[in-house]
Amino acid sequence: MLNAVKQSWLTFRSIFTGMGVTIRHFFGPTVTLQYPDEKMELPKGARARLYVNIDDCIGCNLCARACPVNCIDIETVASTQDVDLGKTSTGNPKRFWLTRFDIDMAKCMYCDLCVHPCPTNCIYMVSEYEYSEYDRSNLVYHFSNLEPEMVAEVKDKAEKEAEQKKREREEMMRKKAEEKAQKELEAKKKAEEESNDKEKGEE
Amino acid sequence: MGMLDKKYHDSNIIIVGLESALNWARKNSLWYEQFGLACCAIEMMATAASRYDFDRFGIIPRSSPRQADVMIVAGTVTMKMASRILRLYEQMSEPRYVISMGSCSNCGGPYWEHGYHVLKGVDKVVPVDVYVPGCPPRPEALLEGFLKLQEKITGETIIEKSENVSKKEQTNDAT
Amino acid sequence: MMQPEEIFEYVKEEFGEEGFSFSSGDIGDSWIQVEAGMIKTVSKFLRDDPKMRFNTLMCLSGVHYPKEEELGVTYNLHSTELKQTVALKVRVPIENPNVPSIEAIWKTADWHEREAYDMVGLIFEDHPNHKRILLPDDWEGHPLRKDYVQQDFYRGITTGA
Amino acid sequence: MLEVISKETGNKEMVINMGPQHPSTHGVLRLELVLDGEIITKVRPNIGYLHRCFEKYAEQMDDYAKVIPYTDRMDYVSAINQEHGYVIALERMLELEVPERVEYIRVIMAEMQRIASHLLGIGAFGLDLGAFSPFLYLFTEREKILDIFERVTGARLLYNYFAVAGLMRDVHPEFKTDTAEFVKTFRPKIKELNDLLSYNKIFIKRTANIGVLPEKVALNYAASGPVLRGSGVEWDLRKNDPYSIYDKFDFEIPVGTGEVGTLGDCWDRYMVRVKEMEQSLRIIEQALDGMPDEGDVMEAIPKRIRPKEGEIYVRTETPRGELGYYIISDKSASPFRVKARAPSFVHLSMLPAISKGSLIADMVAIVGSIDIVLGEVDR
Repeated sequence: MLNAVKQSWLTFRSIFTGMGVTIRHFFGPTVTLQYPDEKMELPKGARARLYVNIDDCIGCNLCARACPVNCIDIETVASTQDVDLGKTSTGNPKRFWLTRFDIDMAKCMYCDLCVHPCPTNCIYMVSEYEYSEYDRSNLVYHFSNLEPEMVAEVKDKAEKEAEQKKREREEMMRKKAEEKAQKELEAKKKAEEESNDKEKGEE
Repeated sequence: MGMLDKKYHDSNIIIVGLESALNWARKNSLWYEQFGLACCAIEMMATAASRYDFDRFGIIPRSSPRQADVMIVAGTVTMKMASRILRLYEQMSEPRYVISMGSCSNCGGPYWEHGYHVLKGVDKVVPVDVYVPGCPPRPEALLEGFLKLQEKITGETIIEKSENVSKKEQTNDAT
Repeated sequence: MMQPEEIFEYVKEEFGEEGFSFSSGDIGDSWIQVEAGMIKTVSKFLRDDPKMRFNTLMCLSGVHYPKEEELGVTYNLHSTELKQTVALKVRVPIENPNVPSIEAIWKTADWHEREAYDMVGLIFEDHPNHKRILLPDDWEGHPLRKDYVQQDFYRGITTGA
Repeated sequence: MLEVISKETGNKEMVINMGPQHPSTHGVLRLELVLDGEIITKVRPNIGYLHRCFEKYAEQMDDYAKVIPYTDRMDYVSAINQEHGYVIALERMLELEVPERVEYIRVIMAEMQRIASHLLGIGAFGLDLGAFSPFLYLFTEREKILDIFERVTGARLLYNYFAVAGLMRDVHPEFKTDTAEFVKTFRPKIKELNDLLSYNKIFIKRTANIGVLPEKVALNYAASGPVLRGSGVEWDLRKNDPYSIYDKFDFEIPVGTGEVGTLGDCWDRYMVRVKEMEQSLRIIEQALDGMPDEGDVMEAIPKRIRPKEGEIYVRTETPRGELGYYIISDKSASPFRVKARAPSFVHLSMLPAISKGSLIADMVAIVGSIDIVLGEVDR
């Protein structure tokens, strides 16, 4: 009997100490963030979305290689000799047209590993997090600023130049090969003549 | 008689009003089926907890699919889980919506390449209405996804939604 | 507290030279290689002997060695009483990957062995519940083998992108 | 539901499925409960619903460093601790010296993560047993930790912050004051938690004498962490097999005492976690005092990680217990085999042994008290 009274007293006490805590919290400051109306400012370096400053990109492909998920897709075309692409803001010379620079944010795992290897610091995380979509294909971000016609032109040019170079190289190779053949032929002749001479001498 | 014609000369007024009233009611009581699967489930819990507080939008977690309007697929969907998701989705009553939360349920996310046991996107089994990117998305991002869904609901009419659904289901069957 | 070398000597004294070897890589831990048939008696000895007292099995991992065409099991043992650790290894050919189960000695091995079966396809003899654990029962292949090819469909759902 | 006649007792038995989507199973776990009336006669855990092929991924990566983000995703509640174990394993393989400042920051982060993880575990445990307010209050505190983490690492949940012999970025200048402030405000909250939940009679009724795990069984199953300590074994890798710089700090190992019930019951395991948070606070305070202000945290990170041939088993103490990484390297740039020995995996395999004979309603308490994270069970 005494035990039952004691137990019920303990129960009530524990409940009321708990209630005391909740009442203290009731008068405490509110913690809820009224989201769409007020937004928390994200700290510097928050990782919410990848951004590429395409003007600074030199197309070195280091970020794509560092990505564990392979969500970065870069296609580059070497610039032709008549075009100077200029330099990045960090002073690195640009040698490639960036015909494609796609990041699939639906695959990205926000690990920050692509940010560190970049030599010109042009790929980085920004703190913009509100970009949900109705369609998944909209989550693929195209950073390349080249128009489709431009891409075709650039590719065409590069191909032509590459062909030209290839032809030149082939020409050179052929010339070299010819020279070599000529020399060999001469050497052979000489040797033959010498042997002939020897034979004559022996006779 | 023509009495009604005179009184309500704009003949569509009743239906439109009902629709928008329905939409208004629906969008402000989006009970969600909690489908916490992985890391995103923790952020979903954080969204339901004190700092971000889902309940302000009338978004209340439900444990039964039969009481839910929207399913948040939060996390990696595996092959073993995929058929269960489909079954739970089928148990939900119309109109139903699906929010895909996080990279994994969007398209397999980090596991899209070598993940032999990971389904590459929950939209392979159920139609998805809103994709929330992030790995995991911040609670605000999930809330924003809900706001997007509310926007979508506001624009809906009864007939169109059902058409959409049947179309979606057809394509789903085809795949 | 005994070092792995001393433990190896001690075990050799008990069981004789045959079926044991001691080796280590260039870095990291060394291990005692045990013949598959003996693993159960050796484990029991290591658990019960007053100088060994390995009362916990920390980890059991199945490994596929494609070059040698072998499967391996590594047992990492630890004694909370004597604070010593040792690693045992068993290697079996891939065509006949049978290893006696040590589930009766350390209960931890129950699930770990099922996992090793699931992942690399080792077969543990006398295991009370020898089934797949992580993957569904009707899954094809053992994914952690180096030559594993992913199946295209599982129950009508594509596994590809 | 399925009714069968038991072979042993001849009673009618019922099989009930709990999960894989059950609000209180801490993830996608399916339990097949065989019931005799309301008494559980058998439990068959059915896992694999979150098997994300971590070990396959580790082998597929062409760089050891690329595995680190995937270790985060194993136990997503305590991501920092998962990284810690992996980078320590690599440092031991490469025989690298870690700068002192890095070690201090790592310890502070790991202990903060331990608190955050326990807060979530305890909050969810309370929620399962019907206590809603502790969940909300604890999450308020957890958000504070996450704010500190976000300022340091840039992410809220999965950080990818530790690198081999370094950190991905340096802490901000106010890190010390922020953390000290948090430690100061968090201390009274533990007392509040005790008032609200720990000594609440209803909570005690639901957890004391339930799911008793004897010491011998715990050791045979290789249990670790709070589950083992709840059974009264003083075993903590931070003390018994010190890694990092844990041997520099003065702290205690809280163990279960059987204060309100039997030694090794659910309440003991719960209480060990509460007391552990206090010890973590002590470690953080000492680490904040000892942390050097100067030093580059990224300097020592090797450009290429190529360990020699060999293998290593390294274990660390995470909030859930002993996390072991068994790594085999074959001189190439990608790991030959990485096996993660997850504490939750082991603890879950214990479930049939400790829940036999309890009521079906206690199942929730038992699952909650061993605090499993399915991401780690299935990997």
